[in-house]
Amino acid sequence: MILMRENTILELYETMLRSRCLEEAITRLWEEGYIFGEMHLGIGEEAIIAGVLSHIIPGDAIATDHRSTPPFLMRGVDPEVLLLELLGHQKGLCLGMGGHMHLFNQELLLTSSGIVGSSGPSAVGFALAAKYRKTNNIAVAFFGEGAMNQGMLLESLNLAASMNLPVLFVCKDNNWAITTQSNEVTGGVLLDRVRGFGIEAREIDGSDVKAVWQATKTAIPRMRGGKKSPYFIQAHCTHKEGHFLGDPLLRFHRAPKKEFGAVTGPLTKSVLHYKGGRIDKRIGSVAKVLSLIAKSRMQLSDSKDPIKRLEKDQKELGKQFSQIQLAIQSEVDALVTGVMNTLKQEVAQ
Amino acid sequence: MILMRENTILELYETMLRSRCLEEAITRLWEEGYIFGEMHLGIGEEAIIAGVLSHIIPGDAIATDHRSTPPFLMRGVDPEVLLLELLGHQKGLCLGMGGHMHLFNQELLLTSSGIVGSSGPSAVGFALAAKYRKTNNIAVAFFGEGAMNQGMLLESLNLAASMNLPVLFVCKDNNWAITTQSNEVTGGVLLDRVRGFGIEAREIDGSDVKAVWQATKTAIPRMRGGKKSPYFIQAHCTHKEGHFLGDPLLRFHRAPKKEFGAVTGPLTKSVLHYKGGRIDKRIGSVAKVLSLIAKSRMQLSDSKDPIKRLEKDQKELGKQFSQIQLAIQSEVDALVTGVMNTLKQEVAQ
Amino acid sequence: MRKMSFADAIESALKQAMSEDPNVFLIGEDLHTFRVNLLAQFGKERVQSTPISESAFLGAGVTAAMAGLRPVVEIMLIDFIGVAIDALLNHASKVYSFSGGKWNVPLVVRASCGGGYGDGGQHEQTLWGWLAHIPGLNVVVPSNPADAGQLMLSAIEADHPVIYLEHKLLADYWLDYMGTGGRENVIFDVPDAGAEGEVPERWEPLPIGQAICLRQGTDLTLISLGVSIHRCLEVAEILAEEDVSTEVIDLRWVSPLDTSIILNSASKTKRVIVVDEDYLQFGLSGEIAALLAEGIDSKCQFGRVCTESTIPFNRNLEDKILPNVDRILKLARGFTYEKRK
Amino acid sequence: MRKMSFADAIESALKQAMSEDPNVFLIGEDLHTFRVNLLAQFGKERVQSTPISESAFLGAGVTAAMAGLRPVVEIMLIDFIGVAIDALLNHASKVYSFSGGKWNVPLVVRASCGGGYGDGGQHEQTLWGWLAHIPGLNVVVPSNPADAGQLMLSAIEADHPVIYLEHKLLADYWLDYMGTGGRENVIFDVPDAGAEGEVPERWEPLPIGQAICLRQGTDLTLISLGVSIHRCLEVAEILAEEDVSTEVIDLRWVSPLDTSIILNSASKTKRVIVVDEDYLQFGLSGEIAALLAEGIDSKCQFGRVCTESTIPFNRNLEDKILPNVDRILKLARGFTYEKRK
Ligand SMILES: Cc1ncc(C[n+]2csc(CCOP(=O)(O)OP(=O)(O)O)c2C)c(N)n1
Ligand SMILES: Cc1ncc(C[n+]2csc(CCOP(=O)(O)OP(=O)(O)O)c2C)c(N)n1
Ligand SMILES: [Mg+2]
Ligand SMILES: [Mg+2]
Repeated sequence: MILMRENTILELYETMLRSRCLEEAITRLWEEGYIFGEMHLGIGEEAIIAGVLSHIIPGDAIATDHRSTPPFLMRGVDPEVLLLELLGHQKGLCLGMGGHMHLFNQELLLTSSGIVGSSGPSAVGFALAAKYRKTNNIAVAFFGEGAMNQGMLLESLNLAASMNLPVLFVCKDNNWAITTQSNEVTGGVLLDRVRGFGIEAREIDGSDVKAVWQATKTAIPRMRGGKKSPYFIQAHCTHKEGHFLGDPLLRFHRAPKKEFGAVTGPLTKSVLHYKGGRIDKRIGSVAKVLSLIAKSRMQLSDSKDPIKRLEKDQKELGKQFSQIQLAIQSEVDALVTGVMNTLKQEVAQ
Repeated sequence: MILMRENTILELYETMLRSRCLEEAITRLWEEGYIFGEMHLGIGEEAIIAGVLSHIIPGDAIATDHRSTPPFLMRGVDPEVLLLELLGHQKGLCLGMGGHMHLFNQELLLTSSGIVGSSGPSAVGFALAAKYRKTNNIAVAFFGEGAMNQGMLLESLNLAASMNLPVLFVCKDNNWAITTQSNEVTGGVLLDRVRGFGIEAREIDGSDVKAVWQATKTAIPRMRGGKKSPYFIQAHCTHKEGHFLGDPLLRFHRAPKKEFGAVTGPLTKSVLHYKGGRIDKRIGSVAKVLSLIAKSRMQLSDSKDPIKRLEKDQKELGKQFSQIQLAIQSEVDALVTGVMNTLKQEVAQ
Repeated sequence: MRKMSFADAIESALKQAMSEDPNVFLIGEDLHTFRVNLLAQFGKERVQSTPISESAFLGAGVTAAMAGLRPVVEIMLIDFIGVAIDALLNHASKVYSFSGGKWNVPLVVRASCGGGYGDGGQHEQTLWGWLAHIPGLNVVVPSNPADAGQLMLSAIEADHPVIYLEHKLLADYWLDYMGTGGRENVIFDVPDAGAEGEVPERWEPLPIGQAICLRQGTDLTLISLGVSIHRCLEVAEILAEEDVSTEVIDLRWVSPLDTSIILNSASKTKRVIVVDEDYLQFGLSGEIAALLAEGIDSKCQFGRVCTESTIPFNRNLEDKILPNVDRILKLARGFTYEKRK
Repeated sequence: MRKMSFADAIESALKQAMSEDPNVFLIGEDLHTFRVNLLAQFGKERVQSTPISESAFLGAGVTAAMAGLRPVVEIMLIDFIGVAIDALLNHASKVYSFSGGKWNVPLVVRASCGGGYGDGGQHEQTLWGWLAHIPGLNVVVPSNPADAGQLMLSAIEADHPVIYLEHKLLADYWLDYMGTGGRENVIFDVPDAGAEGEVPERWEPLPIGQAICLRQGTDLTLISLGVSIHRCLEVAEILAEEDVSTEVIDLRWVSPLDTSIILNSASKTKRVIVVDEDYLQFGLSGEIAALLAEGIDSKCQFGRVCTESTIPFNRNLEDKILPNVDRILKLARGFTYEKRK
């Protein structure tokens, strides 16, 4: 066990918090209608991203999935151009052409994609390039547990293993894939599956940034040297905001009257329709869905919030934490106000 | 251990031999230029196919790969229409439209495909249909070990496992995928990989028809009842004819002068070219390829021939075997002569 | 006649089909919530949820259909077909031919498609012309509730693979899911007549490959489908005031194409604009040009308004590159009309 | 000038490119044997063999290119792209646009294509028009050794994804591998001028998107590429005897299309036949029709000879459904030529 220095903890806290504050601001902007389309947040994943990225060196590459804002931010992309991109602005990271699921940064070798599972092959390609050039760089793939059933990701595990490529596969496991409980559609045990490809794999609590930091602190440097080989981390986490902003399952909890009202009519009609399956099966099906909605509520809980958790675990740093909080919150507030003012001016012109 | 009756052994022998004789005839017809395109044989796989298929009942479905002739024959397709199909004749199984990689038979629920890995999803679909209809039928997927790195096959393992579908996955492992030694491009151990998907898996010697018969004799009935779930068999085998008829690796052994003559010129030039990689690496690469060619020779050996093996193991049945041999050989000869005569008459007209 | 939303019409037609034919079932990701009403009525054997394994479950759908079932396989967004298209390219489309015409694949692939709500280039494609390039596949794209329900029946009853594409601007729950997210302050250009409309009391299939003329005209033919058909109708109204009489044809089916309706209209108007949300090059608009070139003796004025590049995230840019009223109008006004000379 | 086979020309160009740019490397299945000469010269870092995992290694090729390398990813047969096309459809083709034009993907995808040797419908497709439908991808199809080598250089030097398709009837080792298998008693209709020919001493890239006029004529334009171009040249010879002067254009690039050469020739001859081994519908032939309709003022006679269905296994049927001299001739003879009137 490597001891973490206080500084490191504070840095991680700051990093995670900045990401959180920015995504909270994004939430407001989305709710106000300034951000279009789907908006998947990384809220709840900050410990995983921050813990992994703290061991990243120049030249390493990161392939992310649809929750790309936190890794882009934490890897060093200017929060302003990031925010402008999500707003579709031509001064954004990608001139407003990409949006949050299609963020790219060539200097930092950062990619994202809205196609589930594609970060696997993407990271493999970066690792291949690093090996080809005989650097000691690695590539990281971030993806969810739902992606573990996508063929190209499975293929990429084998490709990395059989070609001895320095890929760190990071599975951010919240056990949800949109409205599906992943354990119900996934055979076997994920870690066994990964080890079956000849890849070393380890499970950690992804809400504990120290655990993530420590696990990768040993794993990543090992991947850089000598016989390069992939490594796999399954890090458990929750998404307070559900699958994406406006998640219909969570809406049931937030505005139960409105949402249930819209749904129960057709649902009752369907259950009672004179044609259809056996009535006990029908009721069973509906019960299942209702229990799913109930379960989705658990995501709202703070108990697995990585930031709250760090605050609790490191009570003795409370004072420093508060200072950081103040600083970050005002930093992000200023950023958002600035950006939105510019935007409004532009519109006014 | 279930005891095999003598009758069963004789039946298996007959089945395997008929397939062998037919494919030997196909070899001649191909060599004579009557069959077009690639021609992948199942010679060497007969024990696997025969062993598995002896436990198949009406309504079961079989999805095969590019080595489709033996399973089609052994499942009961008329050898004449099969042969006519390979010859591209309009009286063939598929009116000459399919050819050996695209054989289909609706009555027997038999499919084939030239796309590596596709028999996995195909078998899953048949098993899904069986479960949907609440029959006790199963579906079998035949594929090679090379296909175990193809995403859709990996996905289909998970799909069968998570949906509890009665799919028997049969991996005919000859450790070759065209000119690639599969163990060199495959991470981990195949059985572990499969078990990692939550599927029971077992390894057997695919040249031993009794082993195959026995393994599936217990596994298949179990899949039919109660909680339906998939099962996986890794059955080792060799392909005497290499990847396909005219396999270039094997041609080196069969006509070494001719083949080496054509290749060594450009090869030496490349090794000695003043531009390129470090010379030791170049020579290393060529050495690797030469050793590959050398290794490919092993396929020519009879030691893993399932038919020879059965004859050796069951010496006491020698007399019956010879009788069967005579009968099958003349049956197939008559068939081929008949078909070819008709063909020649048609051409003459 | 009853009124229904586009999405309800599809659901209603599926209810009818599933009630009447026990072989019809649905399979795809998240169906237990996305198709919760059908689940409630028919139970989970008929509405099956899957892992994120499109190539496995689409491939499985092909053989399930070959086994005699009538699967409706859902690919959430047609953009995701990229991970699974082998099942269509090399299997579903070819089994009938390979088997010498002896084995059918009565498969329906259902997916949402189309843009106009700011989701970017990997989530807003239509790809219908791309899919239709493969012989052996039919592709259908309804533009209003009545067609949506009827064409779903046509797709289910067809004995060969049909890809059924529902546009996200027409299907309200998709738009809520992907675009609005419960917000009341974002508005998209949803064509009313496409999102809601009268539907028959009982669903009957429409003939495969039959287009419909939605507006008669003599000077110009606009050929389109999906959401864009509503843009065309709007353009026709405007052009009417400019004394251009516009005919508007809703193809409904990309494949098979209704050649005769196209040729008849073009022979009459001698001016054709194809408005196609799919990519411009090597697709539907070109195919129609070829039909005209082969089938009409005199020269037709021809133009096309299509998507010419990867769809940008920025909403303004997006609206500009998708077929829109302005682009169609501009092209149409650039044509020469005899009576004006 | 030296003489070379089509296959040797590609290898020779690759040798030159790999000698001069250490970033160029090859990756794909069985390359240690299929590209043994390149392996022998450059070692296994530059010639990497993979498992049968097209979607993983093609996807990896995309990011390897984004990291600044110049990968040539081999998909053995273009038919197999179905299992991996997401990497092209949603990634390789779109990164440049998504990144706001800041990040290039200098990827080459090399694959064999085409039929005429009896391998059936899953192994003989060309799919070039299908691939070209996706904005952001270029597709190139050489028809002779000189072009094969030069266009390989063009593909490697391009800063965006290029799909390079080599026809199996032209590349002798493919034909030996898949068709002949060392036999001397099977013969295929290999066009001599395509399989072997003069090549430059040193390989230089040809301009991207530049077609070439292989034969001048005034009455009829045949537009084609790949093997079919040789069928067209044969037809032109025959038609010459019938007093029809035929122009033959080898497109080389499906995308970008050389619009001006097409329009210039068509304006002159007023008769165009597209001969395209890819599928007829929603593809290259239609795109050319659209270009003509948009770009030429008077009516052109237009026809197309393409593959209209899944390719049958039976050799006779196969030869009939692939574009061939008879089909082209029949169509060309059906056109009306003024001087004959
Ligand atoms: C190939 C593909 N299939 C389906 C989708 C739709 N989709 C987007 S996110 C998602 C769930 C992903 O689950 P997981 O990988 O666990 O990530 P999470 O959202 O939980 O972080 C799905 C199914 C997609 N984008 N791509
Ligand atoms: C998707 C796909 N990729 C590549 C090929 C080319 N190919 C045909 S057979 C084969 C090797 C298959 O190896 P294996 O599965 O072990 O079967 P075997 O031939 O050894 O029986 C390959 C790579 C193909 N047909 N399909
Ligand atoms: Mg998840
Ligand atoms: Mg093998």
